Amino acid sequence: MTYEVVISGFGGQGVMIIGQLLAYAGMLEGKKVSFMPSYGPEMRGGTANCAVIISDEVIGNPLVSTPQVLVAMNNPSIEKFEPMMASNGVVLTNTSIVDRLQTRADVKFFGVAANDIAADLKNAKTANIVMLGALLKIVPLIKPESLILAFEKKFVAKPEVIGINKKAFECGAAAVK
Amino acid sequence: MTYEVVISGFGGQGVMIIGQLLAYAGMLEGKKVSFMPSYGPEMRGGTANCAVIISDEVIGNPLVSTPQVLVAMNNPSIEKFEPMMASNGVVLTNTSIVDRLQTRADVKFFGVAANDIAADLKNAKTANIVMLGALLKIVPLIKPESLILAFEKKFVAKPEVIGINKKAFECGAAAVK
Amino acid sequence: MAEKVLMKGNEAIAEAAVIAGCRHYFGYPITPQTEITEYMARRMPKVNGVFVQSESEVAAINMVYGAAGAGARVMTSSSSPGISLKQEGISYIAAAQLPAVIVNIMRGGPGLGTIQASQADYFQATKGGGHGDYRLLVLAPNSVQEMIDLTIEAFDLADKYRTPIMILGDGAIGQMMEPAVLPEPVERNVDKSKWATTTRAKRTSGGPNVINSLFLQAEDLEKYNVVLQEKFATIANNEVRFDSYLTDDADIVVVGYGIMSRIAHGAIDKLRAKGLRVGLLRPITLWPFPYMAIQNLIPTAKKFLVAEMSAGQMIEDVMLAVVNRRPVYLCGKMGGVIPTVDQMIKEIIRVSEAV
Amino acid sequence: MAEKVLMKGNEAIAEAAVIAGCRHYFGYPITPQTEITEYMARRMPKVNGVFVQSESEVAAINMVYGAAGAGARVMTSSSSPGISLKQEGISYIAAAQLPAVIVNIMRGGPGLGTIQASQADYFQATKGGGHGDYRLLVLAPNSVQEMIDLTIEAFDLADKYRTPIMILGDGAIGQMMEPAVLPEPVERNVDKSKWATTTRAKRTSGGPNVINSLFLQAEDLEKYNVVLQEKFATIANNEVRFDSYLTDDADIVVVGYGIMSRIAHGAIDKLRAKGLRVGLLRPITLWPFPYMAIQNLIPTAKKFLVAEMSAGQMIEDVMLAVVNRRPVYLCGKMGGVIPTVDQMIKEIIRVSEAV
Amino acid sequence: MPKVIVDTNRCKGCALCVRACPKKLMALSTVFNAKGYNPAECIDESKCIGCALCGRACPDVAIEVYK
Amino acid sequence: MPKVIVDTNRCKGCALCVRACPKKLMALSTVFNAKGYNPAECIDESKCIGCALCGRACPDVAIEVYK
Amino acid sequence: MEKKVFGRPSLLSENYTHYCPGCAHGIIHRLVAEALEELGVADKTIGVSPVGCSVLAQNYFTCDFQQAAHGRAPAVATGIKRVHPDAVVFSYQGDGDLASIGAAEVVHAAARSEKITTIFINNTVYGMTGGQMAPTSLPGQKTTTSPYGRDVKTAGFPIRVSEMLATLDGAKYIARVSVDTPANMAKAKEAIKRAFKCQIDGIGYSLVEVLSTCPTNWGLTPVVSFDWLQKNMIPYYPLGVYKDYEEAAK
Amino acid sequence: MEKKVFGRPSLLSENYTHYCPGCAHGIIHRLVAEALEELGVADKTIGVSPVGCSVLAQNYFTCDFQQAAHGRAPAVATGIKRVHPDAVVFSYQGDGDLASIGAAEVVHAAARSEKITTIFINNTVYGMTGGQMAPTSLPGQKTTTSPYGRDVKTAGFPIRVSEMLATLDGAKYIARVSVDTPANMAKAKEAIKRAFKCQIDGIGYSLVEVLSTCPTNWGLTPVVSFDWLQKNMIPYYPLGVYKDYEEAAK
Ligand SMILES: Cc1ncc(C[n+]2csc(CCOP(=O)(O)OP(=O)(O)O)c2C)c(N)n1
Ligand SMILES: Cc1ncc(C[n+]2csc(CCOP(=O)(O)OP(=O)(O)O)c2C)c(N)n1
Ligand code: SF4
Ligand code: SF4
Ligand code: SF4
Ligand code: SF4
Ligand code: SF4
Ligand code: SF4
Ligand SMILES: [Mg+2]
Ligand SMILES: [Mg+2]
Repeated sequence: MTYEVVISGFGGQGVMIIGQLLAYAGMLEGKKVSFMPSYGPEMRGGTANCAVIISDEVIGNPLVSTPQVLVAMNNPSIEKFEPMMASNGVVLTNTSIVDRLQTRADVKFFGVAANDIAADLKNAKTANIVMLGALLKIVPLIKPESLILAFEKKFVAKPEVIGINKKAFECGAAAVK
Repeated sequence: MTYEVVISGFGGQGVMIIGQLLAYAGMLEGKKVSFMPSYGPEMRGGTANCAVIISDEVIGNPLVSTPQVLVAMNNPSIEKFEPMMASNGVVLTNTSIVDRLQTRADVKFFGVAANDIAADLKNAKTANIVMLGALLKIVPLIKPESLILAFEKKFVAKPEVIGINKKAFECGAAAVK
Repeated sequence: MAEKVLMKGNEAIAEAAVIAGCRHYFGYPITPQTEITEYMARRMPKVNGVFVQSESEVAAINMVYGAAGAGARVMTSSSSPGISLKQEGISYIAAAQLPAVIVNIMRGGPGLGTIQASQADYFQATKGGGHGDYRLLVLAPNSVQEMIDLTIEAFDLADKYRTPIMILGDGAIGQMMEPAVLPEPVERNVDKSKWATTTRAKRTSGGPNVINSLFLQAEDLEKYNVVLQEKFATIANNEVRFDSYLTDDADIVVVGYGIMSRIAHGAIDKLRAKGLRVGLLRPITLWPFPYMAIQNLIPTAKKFLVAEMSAGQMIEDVMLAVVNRRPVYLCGKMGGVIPTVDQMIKEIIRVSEAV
Repeated sequence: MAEKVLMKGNEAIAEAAVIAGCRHYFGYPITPQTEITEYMARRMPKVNGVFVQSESEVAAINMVYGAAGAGARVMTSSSSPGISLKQEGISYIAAAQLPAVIVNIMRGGPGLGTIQASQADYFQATKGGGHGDYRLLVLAPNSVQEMIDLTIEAFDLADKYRTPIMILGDGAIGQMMEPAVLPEPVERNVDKSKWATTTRAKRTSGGPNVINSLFLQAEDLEKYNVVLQEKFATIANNEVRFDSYLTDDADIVVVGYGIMSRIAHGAIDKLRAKGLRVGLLRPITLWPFPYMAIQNLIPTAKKFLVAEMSAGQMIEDVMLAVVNRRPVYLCGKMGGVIPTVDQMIKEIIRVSEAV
Repeated sequence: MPKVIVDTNRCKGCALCVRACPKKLMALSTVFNAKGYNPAECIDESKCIGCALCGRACPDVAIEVYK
Repeated sequence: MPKVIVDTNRCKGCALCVRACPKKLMALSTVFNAKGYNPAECIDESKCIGCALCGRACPDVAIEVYK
Repeated sequence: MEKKVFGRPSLLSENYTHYCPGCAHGIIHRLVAEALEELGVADKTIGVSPVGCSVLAQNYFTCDFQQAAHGRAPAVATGIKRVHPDAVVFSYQGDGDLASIGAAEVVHAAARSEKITTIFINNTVYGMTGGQMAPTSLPGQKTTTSPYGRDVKTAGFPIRVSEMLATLDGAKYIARVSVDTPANMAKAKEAIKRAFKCQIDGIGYSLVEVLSTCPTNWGLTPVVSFDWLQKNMIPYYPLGVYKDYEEAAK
Repeated sequence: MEKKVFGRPSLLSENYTHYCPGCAHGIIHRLVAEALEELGVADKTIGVSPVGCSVLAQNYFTCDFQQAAHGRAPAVATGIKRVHPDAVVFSYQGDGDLASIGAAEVVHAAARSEKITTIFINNTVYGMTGGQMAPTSLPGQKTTTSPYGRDVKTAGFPIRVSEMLATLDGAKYIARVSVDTPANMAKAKEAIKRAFKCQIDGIGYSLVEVLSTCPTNWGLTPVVSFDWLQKNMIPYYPLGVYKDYEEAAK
């Protein structure tokens, strides 16, 4: 099984971090993983995106041209990546910001009001982690436990962050059915 | 027939000029000719030399590694080129300056006191032309007329020089039997 | 065994250099390799190393010349246009027989081009982008792990042969993160005091230690070139590296390096599942090129497909090996475009159907 | 017909450029090509032309980029180390499709090397010393006359294809004088106002005329590269030039260019006199290389001998043509040493006797 | 009454015009433009003196001022 | 009496020592050395003051001065 | 009313720029365009863009343009000017481009007194590649390649380009300006005009150094960036005219 | 008697130089050797030779040496010094090497305040390649690439390297000296010593510009060459200390 995921948003929304967490968790789970950031002049426009592949097989091209999964943190992300999606793909949008409507019938859309949930948690910065929680609920890319482990390893120096993130992660998961 | 000639001396002795005149005259006579100067750091040491080839055939390498003819305007020239001479080659030295003795038995040595003759002509700068006159008397590289023609063409803008050079040329020729 | 870490290819190269004992880095930013420079800026001060952001790629390669001549393990890195600027310096380093590691994380060209991944500097790296007769030993990693392993090896090879080594990566491997294991720091203690400029007090040779590539007499330079060529011949004999994947029974052998070899690997797995006998020959050293390994496949292979992100450069070396005994096809991508596995599958099928 | 003059190869190139209508020269002194620079310094002011001694070879090639982009016939010249420094600029010029003439009068390398004649920059010139996929059309004169003729042609080819042309000579032909005929000045009046930067007032195109090689999207650069490659394919089809001498019945075909072809010519004449059937295939364009011409000789030739003043560079192209159907030998000289006709004869005899 | 026209598609919401206006009339709106920025607007043209300092401050030259 | 020793093989006959000597004691000889130069010599050591200005002027550091 | 008192100069194209929000490159583009139009030479201008964030400047002007290799814009401009001596040729360069890799080219264009004009954007950082140290980065300034702050002991001192070039006889007009306030913007435009006039009158080389911002890589908002410029840059890089020429006799 | 009052310093090797008769390169070599010996650092010195007539300097010293690519000696010296911070590292460069092709490298070595010393030989011409114009050639000076005399309108103005580098904060000692008279030679040696001391004390970059001769390419005798230097060069290139440092506290 191979999952090809694109995560996209404005610079500053923590898009790269959740991509790396996903790849890291996949690695901890023993999967083959790759993480590929967009780089260069795209930065200027203020958008950021990354491609994450989680697979049981050797990963060839770390770029993703036909995402099965898209995490869209803003409108331009939908604009750019929806047309590229694989049939039967899954799009998860941040409905706190994204108001664009689905245009492709062969793609499943999910939404979670990540910024609102994060605001409720009194931690606006965790909107990206909320998305992650929702994502893993919808698509079993990896086991949620692996992601919790990833938190623990990644933020070993800042234990307070681990708790906040776990909470956001769970709220995200709870926000989708 | 192919003649491979090396002309060598201190910088300022007019070595390059007589090499070029020789090649030019050869060209006027319809021969294949090439002229190849030494260049680069050798300048620093104060010596200058050039290789002239006059031939009826296409000229391959314009460098001369085994000269048949050597015109040596100073001692270091003999030192450097005598060992490289072809058997039965001809060396013409400027006896006004060169006092080194012949070391190879299979090479013919000729001498002309070019500086003295030039001084007699009240034109110290023509010592090189004196050598040229002597050379063509010894080795029939080209016809003397061709060289006179070369003077005329080369110095067309300075007719006074032509006369002086012709004179020096003839004195050079007269100085060897 | 050490734990797996998730690392960017560029950072892996940088950390591997530190592990290999490199304490001198000179470089200039350029996408998509800037992470190497930035990593060294952070890391070198922590290990008492030297990081200098040079004023240009030209300055960087000449600082490398100075530091290598002074006896250090030293590295520089850049990407395509910056590597072009280093050509004079590389020729000097090869000529003066200095050990140094030069990284090129290739981007799309020619000219300013794009910052996306490419493999169009193959000729420059393997045939000599600089003047005169010299060769770079060119290592082409295809994973983050190999970036680490080959970087460490590059320093050893540089010292072994007193010659510059190039690590030729592409923007994709440079930018991607994947799991890898970092080995323990190596201790080599190569004594260079016999030839490196270490001062009169410290040198262990008789005369002055002089780093030089000037010869006034062509004959002297010719003799020196003979020595260089003998060294290159030894390297060509000893250091060929390659990897084969399912080539034994392959009708079609894909030849590809770097990121292209991975895409080919993915394609081959899918095609094998469909029953197509396809294999992969992956050169790890681009110079010396594994001519022999390819020649050995001629009896069993029916066709060769060279997969490279260029208009066709390595294909010349493959053709030199195959010498017309089998058809050789090109799957080329230019300008920074990376093919997908599916595109590669299509290419392979096209080749399999060609008559 | 115009009179014969006795001219130095370097000066012949310079005067030929003036004859071809070149009025812009940018260069930096380096032996053994400095006479070109010095000649232009004297000559350009007399023909209302522009001579700039640039601060470096890097600056020179970028001035060429500017002047070519502005619509001028423009030339620069240098020798091996200086040409290495121009590699980034050359890649830019090729990428931006600018017509320009670049002269390399090769000297012994690698590194600082010597100032004597060499042919060890063949790879750099023909395979691309700069980054990315591009090719230089490389012309290799072997006489002062050809330096004149090919220089004039170089300017026409540059304009025809909007691409940089390299004249690849060696120090021997650059320094030697021999008889040659200078043709009348040519008038070409190529209209470049459609694409060259000529100002809003003078351009004849719609939009701004922009000289550029940057593409943000890899896909755009790929499309652009396809256009470039089509142009190079056209050049490869149309512009192969070579010369044959007694190859029809030759058992041994010597392949050599520049000064080496002359030495071979001399050797062949002497060997023919002795009854040995030797011929010469002389590439005049090194890229595009005359593969076909060599292939056409395979039926009659028994052996090939590549004669080049390098450790063996052009030999790869000859081998690509011969594809193992005949043995290919090398007569190589390195570091600035030029073989004598007698040495060449010995090499040919050695090859004729080899089994 | 002067008129301040902001090309909302060109505007990147950098607020430099806000900083520049001597009358504090420029503000970022709360709507998003196509690129996701909140474009600037003149909140009270009746107080505007037409000095064009907002325009001069704008890196995107997205403002036209009429008087 | 000071002593001025010219290494005649090293000397290139440039005459800079001649220019430098405050006592005008240095001169080029008429003999040629191996490289064809006329080496310098001190023509009258008895007048020499051992100031070594000749030595300092020599680009080839071909002069030793003893006092 | 209805008289346009401010709008886009016609030398600026209609294209949207790729610059980050609030980046001063855009202000400087406008000043250059206005200066050239006011001098009446827009129709005979040719620009040269650098490698740096302004690498796409050709998209934002309607005059002809050449995109130069990193640091080589003065050489490219020299080539153009020598072909079109009547044209007004300018290079537009960042501090990495001009003061680092292109130091030799700018020094020599100035020494040769090329009749070109350079607009030099000093934002103390490499913008395009993501915020590395520039030769103009201030002592102690944190950048991605001086992560612990620029240490003058190992990374040396900032180069004051205007002061350095003013020592050259061939440099005929050299000024440093800023675009942080309306008053300074007006002065900047005057300086740019005077620099172009130096070229148009055939006097020689001219350069205007413009202190600029890089909100993205400084990690500051555009508004705060200008405060930073005022507080940190202007004291280190004093504004003023470093070299001036006499008006050519009429 | 029998006390040697003058002779060859031991840092100079016994090799004969390839320099032309009367070329001042030889004098400057001696001054450098003496300065280093007198400072007691001959044993820890590493030199870097340029491309130019002094390309063979390594043959004339007994310390270790690296031969650098044309113009890149300051970068090579940087590489060496960063490996051997305790060594005394100097580059020896001509005006073509340093002021033309190597302009960026010297400016940046100075800006970075590398603890190295540059001995800069200004002879207004490219000696090695046969007398082409240098960035330091005087207005009107005839060279093989300015055959009608350097025309400042097309070839620009000479670069005064010392003045230019003195504008850099990283340049800690900059002086221009001459070797035309015994008095000036003594001053030259003092300047060279002070420059090395600047390095030894860890203060920063130092450079001594030495006005020198090229009898061969000037077409003058060695003796007349010094007159030419005095008459033409010194007025254009005033002697003196352009930048000095305070003695490090003991
Ligand atoms: C030869 C070469 N080296 C490096 C680069 C990478 N590069 C692109 S832009 C840049 C720096 C730009 O900084 P600056 O000139 O200050 O312009 P800014 O972006 O700040 O306006 C660098 C190093 C390149 N494209 N080419
Ligand atoms: C890259 C490169 N360009 C050009 C040259 C040729 N070259 C050798 S020395 C030299 C100039 C030397 O002049 P200068 O630095 O003034 O030293 P001088 O000989 O006068 O002491 C040049 C241009 C070279 N060797 N390498
Ligand atoms: S024109 Fe002046 S007053 Fe009006 S909004 Fe703009 S800055 Fe404010
Ligand atoms: S200055 Fe321009 S871009 Fe910035 S907010 Fe105002 S109108 Fe928008
Ligand atoms: S030591 Fe002084 S006095 Fe004696 S010869 Fe030399 S310069 Fe003249
Ligand atoms: S200065 Fe030296 S080289 Fe010159 S003449 Fe005197 S001793 Fe000889
Ligand atoms: S990175 Fe900096 S200089 Fe570049 S566009 Fe953004 S703010 Fe401007
Ligand atoms: S050419 Fe000039 S600088 Fe070079 S050694 Fe001769 S005199 Fe000295
Ligand atoms: Mg900048
Ligand atoms: Mg010089």
